Amino acid sequence: MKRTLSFALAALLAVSLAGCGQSGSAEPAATTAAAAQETTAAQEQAEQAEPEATGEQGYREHLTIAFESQITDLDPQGVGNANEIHAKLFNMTHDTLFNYNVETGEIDPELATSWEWLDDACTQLHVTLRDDVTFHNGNKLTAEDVAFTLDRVQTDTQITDYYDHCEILGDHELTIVLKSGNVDFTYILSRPFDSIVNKAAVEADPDFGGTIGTGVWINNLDGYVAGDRIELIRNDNYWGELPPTKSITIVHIANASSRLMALESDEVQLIYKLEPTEIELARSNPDVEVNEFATTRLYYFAFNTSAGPAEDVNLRKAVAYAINKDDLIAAVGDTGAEVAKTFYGNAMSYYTEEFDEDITYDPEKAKEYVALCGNNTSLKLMVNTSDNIFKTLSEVIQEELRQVGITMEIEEVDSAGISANTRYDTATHEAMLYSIGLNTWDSDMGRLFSVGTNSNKAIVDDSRISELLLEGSACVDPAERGEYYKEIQAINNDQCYYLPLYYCSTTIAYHAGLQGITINPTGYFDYSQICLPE
Amino acid sequence: MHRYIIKRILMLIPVIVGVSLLVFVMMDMAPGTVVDIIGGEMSTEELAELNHQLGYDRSVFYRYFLYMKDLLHGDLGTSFIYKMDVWDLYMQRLPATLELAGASVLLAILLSIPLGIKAATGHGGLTDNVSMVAALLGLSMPNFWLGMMLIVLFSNRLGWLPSYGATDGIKSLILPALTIGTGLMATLTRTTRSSMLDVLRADYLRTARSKGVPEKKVVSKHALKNALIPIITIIGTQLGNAVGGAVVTENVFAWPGVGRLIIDAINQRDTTTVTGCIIMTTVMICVIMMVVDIIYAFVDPRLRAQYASGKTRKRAPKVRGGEAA
Amino acid sequence: MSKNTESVSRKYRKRGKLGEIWHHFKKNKGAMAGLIILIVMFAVALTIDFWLDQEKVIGQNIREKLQSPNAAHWFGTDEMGRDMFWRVVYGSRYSLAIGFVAVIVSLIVGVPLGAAAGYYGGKIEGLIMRVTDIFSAIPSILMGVVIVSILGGSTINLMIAVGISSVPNFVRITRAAVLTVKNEEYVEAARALGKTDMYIIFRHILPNCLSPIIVQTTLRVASAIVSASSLSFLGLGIKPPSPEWGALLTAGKTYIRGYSYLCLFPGLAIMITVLAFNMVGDGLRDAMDPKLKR
Amino acid sequence: MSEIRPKDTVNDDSTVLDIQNLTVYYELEDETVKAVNDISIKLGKKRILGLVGETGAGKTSTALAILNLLPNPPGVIKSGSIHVCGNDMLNLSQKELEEIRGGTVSMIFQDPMTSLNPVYSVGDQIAESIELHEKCSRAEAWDKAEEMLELVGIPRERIHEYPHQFSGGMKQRVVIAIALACNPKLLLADEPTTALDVTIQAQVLDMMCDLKQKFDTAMIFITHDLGIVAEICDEVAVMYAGRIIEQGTLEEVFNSTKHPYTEGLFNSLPDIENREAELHPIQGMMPDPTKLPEGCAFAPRCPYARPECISTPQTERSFSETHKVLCSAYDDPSFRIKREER
Repeated sequence: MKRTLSFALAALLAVSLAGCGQSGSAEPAATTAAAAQETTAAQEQAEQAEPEATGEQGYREHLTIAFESQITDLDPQGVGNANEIHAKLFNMTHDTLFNYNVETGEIDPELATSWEWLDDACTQLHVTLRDDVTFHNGNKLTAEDVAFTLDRVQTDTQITDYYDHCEILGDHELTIVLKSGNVDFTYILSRPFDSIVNKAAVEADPDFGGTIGTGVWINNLDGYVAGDRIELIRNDNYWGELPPTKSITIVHIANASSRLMALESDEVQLIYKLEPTEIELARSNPDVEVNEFATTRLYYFAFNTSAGPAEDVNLRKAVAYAINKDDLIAAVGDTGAEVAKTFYGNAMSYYTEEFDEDITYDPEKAKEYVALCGNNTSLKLMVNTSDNIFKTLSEVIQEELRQVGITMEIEEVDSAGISANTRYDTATHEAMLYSIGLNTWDSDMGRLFSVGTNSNKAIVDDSRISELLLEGSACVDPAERGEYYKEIQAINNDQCYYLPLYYCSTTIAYHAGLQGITINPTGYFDYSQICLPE
Repeated sequence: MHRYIIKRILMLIPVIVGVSLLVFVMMDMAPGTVVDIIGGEMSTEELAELNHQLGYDRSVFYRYFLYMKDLLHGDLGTSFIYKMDVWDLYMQRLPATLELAGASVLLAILLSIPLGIKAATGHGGLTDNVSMVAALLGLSMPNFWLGMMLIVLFSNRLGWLPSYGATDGIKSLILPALTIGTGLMATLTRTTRSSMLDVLRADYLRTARSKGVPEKKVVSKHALKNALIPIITIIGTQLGNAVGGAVVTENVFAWPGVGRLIIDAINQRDTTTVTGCIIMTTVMICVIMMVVDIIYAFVDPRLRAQYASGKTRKRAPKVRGGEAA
Repeated sequence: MSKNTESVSRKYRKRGKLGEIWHHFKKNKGAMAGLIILIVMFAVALTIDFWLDQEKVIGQNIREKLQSPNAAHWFGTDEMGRDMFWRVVYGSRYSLAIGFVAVIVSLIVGVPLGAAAGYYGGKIEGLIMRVTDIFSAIPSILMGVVIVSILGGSTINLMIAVGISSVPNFVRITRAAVLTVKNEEYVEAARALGKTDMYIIFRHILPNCLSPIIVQTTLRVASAIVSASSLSFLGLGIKPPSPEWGALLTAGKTYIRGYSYLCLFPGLAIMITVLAFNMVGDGLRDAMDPKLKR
Repeated sequence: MSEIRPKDTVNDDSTVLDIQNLTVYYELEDETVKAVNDISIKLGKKRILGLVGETGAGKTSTALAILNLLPNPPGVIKSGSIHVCGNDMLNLSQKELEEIRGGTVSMIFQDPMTSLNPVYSVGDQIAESIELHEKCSRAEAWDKAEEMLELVGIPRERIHEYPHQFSGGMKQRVVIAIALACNPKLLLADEPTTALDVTIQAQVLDMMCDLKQKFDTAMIFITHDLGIVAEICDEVAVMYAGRIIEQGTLEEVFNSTKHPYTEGLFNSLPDIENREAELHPIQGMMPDPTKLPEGCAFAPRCPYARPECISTPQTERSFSETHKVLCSAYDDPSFRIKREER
């Protein structure tokens, strides 16, 4: 049933970055197949070089990673932590049933050894678990824990919209029953937020029981300072491969420049997200390796299509034609970014060139549409102040719209403010800039259109799109699904609910020689195997 | 003294009630609630459910009432963001805050008081002029800017000191302590100087000199002890401010202190955390002020007499000299 | 010395109060330097729209971005290729305006409250002072953060936030000053003549409390500028593309590793302005209070 | 006014205080206050000199100059010499000065309210002086301090109390105890009773006289109260605008007043015996000490003044070995002031 992955995705593959420091790191590691091969080769090298628990090569015992935002919750199913940052932690401390293989785009076994859909409509998933897995507290992993975990998910529409219940067939065997079919459900379950927790532990300690997982790393709660630092200790009883590193500290350094400085002074060994302007600087430092790669995080401009001036499709189109996406990327300085024509970047399947020329930068055309708007030519743009990129984008867009005769006022609010003002049922914004971390599976962009949810920032209630989304999820035939998703793209380009701007690239930088990072364009990196030879 | 302390503590209660109400109301006025932060992609129904769970479907006063009921039992509430007791959260951050506050105040005391005395006794001289210009500069520097510049210089360009966090013991304390300490030092030097200048003209110093007390002792014994009250006041206030969290500096240095916690909590509309931390800060400041008052009593027998009669100090002794922002 | 004050008081009669203050003020070199800096800044801030092309300040030129200071761009250029020198110069408008308006806000709120508390005493005083205590129990920067969160980020709101958070200061200072003059004979006399409280407060009491208030005002403008830039720094600032100094610093901090000049100059600008205000404030204080004359 | 009778002149060779041509200026930024102008005083053992004059006449400056304690800046001793028991006060090292202050000379200041350090107990302040000068242990010093306290009429139990616990008169007693603690040869009493109310004034004065007898101290008694002078002083010096305009034994100055200003002072006293009598205050004000005339500073107010008084420098005129007057009116041998004619 699985699709082939596009070539570009292969380029972003999991990298074990041992060798590429000498040659590869000076170039954007991004987008060619050659680069992909090189990194894969490097990975193989690294694997060969890795000594099997002998002391031939020394490794640093302790590593520190700096995150750009704070981790507020150590529990994978905690409310409100379904984001990249938390994903990175859960990848280290917990395991999921399935592993999404970035290279192949397929689902690999993790805690589940085998699985199959019991019906064509994809509503019953039979799963067999490993029988050699123990939690950090010593309890064995059983089907009970899996059922408990899935039952625990309360506030994640991707699960709750589909998941019904589990039938436990044995200690290590169960069937997951869905309310309606979803081909992508195994993919969804590969997200770190659906990591399996221990039923007994959670029931004994509802506050921190969820921090106990089966992963390589154990949360050391004594060293935990909420929002600031997390101490991890290696789980020597781990069922899989163990890294030579003994302990890891994760700290929160909000400012990108500070992160880089901390890396350069070897206070931390791995950072995520460099300021675009500082990438060259970092590269010029021989002690630092930098890797830049494309992601599936989409920056978009959303209109409030349910009320206000942007109800007028002409205004929306005028804005769409007035925006020069290349300029935006240049202003942000994100050299690895890729212009988004629709929700499917060329890193994803169902990307077609069909829509490439649909909406392009064309001020004249924009002015024509402005003429159709009458007096309705002013727009308030709500911008999240907590991210500089939004500020920059808004400034450039403001200028571009001014050129075609649209006055745009920028309204700065903080994260809570923007959420509160753009709730589906009580939205007050006229337009906003936002970003969404899309997953690589096809149905994921449905989040943008899901009626009644907070991720629907354009407040779209388009019955045709909803219908197409449902049909797409339940459709096993790739070609047919492709048609559904193509139609959704066409509708959006016609109606301009959302203006996809670009897919950002991102960077990690690390102490030269650091190995074992598994990159994922979704940002759900796996750092659990990192180590630094000395 | 006991009566005085009890009175002081009783006076704290209305302040706590008022402060927590103020925080609740203000946080309620800010757009969005904690539900908006944690309910990123939830559906309308799920949001409604969460709103109900956390009491956001009722008025702010209802939530305040519930909070106060818990507070009566000594419970500072639970953070919806960090999923922890606010007390535990606060206690996680307090050591770093105290460390930083203590270090910067100590730095200021060790440098500023001798310098201020020197400036006052050599009034109009070189030390006086140089230290006053330096103090004015220190007072005028936005400390986040100073912090950033210090990081660039000492940790990036020179690589001597760590740039973030509280991980490296004394070494990581130096830069943030210096950042906060600069403003403190400036204020304290100015206060010491002007207080000493006031005292140095006092008649009783003339009396002391006429007794043949050596000039050094006139300054260190007779003048200093009298000049101490405003100095102690400033130290107490500054320590109080620092314990409340040197918000900006903590931000610059990614210092795991209370101030950064409160800012993060405000941004995430974590009302219980904000309220709890501010209540704790108020209590801490009250304790510091109580200690300051007790020190006053040691320094000045007149105040000792006042406390003994159970009266609280009416006003802080007059303080001159600019205050750091 | 007694002779000192004697001759000083003689001079008072000769020159009049303002003249006396000016006489002392102008002898203070630091204060004069501060005053000159401020006058220049004001002149620039008020007239800049007439002689500077706005385009220089907000016009983007991506090709010239992030240039280090050079002959063409004295302070370098920012991430959008805008000339930092002109942005910093233009930013004086915002920072001065914020400083002043914020302090005016706190004056308007704080002085009447403080005067009422000091004049009436009793329950009114108790109430006002308790509320002041409560407000000042919240560190002012946090207060600012909350207020900006409530009102949303804009220049006006920043001014209000900074202003409100320094109200307790003015309440305290005014009250203390009022308490010292409240029982003076001329106030008693006015009361005996049956003047209204309002009349007495505004006509007799406040004019005699002016010096501490004026001094505090000058010093507060300085700290308001710092507070505002701190708030900006915490990301609660002014709308783009306004080159307010705090906003420039915030933008610059993202580039501090490689382009620290982006932070250096706005920071220096803040420092010099605040320094000037502090020097003038110190000078005024010394000049207004002859017994404190150093 | 109480009866004036000549006191027995103790003729002792040893001069305790010898001031020659002392001039003290306060040099302010833009002007100079000429506080003391060319004065000379000589004082023998056990003698009491009353230094009389209006506020601002330079009395306190003179006293401070003796201790070399003028606030500097702005106070400067421009010229002259001061010897106390043979020590050249103006040329001693700081250490020697400190030994003399409080030991050989001590001073009682005008305002007892501010003269005591509020943060130390009175015992501490008395004992400090003793400890410094008598080279004794702390305990001995405190014993002595207790004695001193008792001597000035304060119960010794109060030694641990602080200044704020004493009344004004009590404080002045403490100040006196401090000054007398080390049996000084010379005591400078700067209006020690002015701040006190009349009944206490009398007590304190009595006490000081007793103490003087006990310790054989010479004293400069600064006051503007002529009654007190008459009661306790042996010699009198009258100061006006920084100059001593008349100087002599008590008898000479009181009974054969020569200077018009001194006369003015007497005239402005109320006459207890004749309540109906009008007061005759001196007209006008003290001149601006920054702008003293070349000649007589009193001339503008002087009923006998002639035009040249104000422009020509005055010369000293001796009427006896001890009685000296600074008034050029006596160039005219027939000149008599009214008081003398009476």
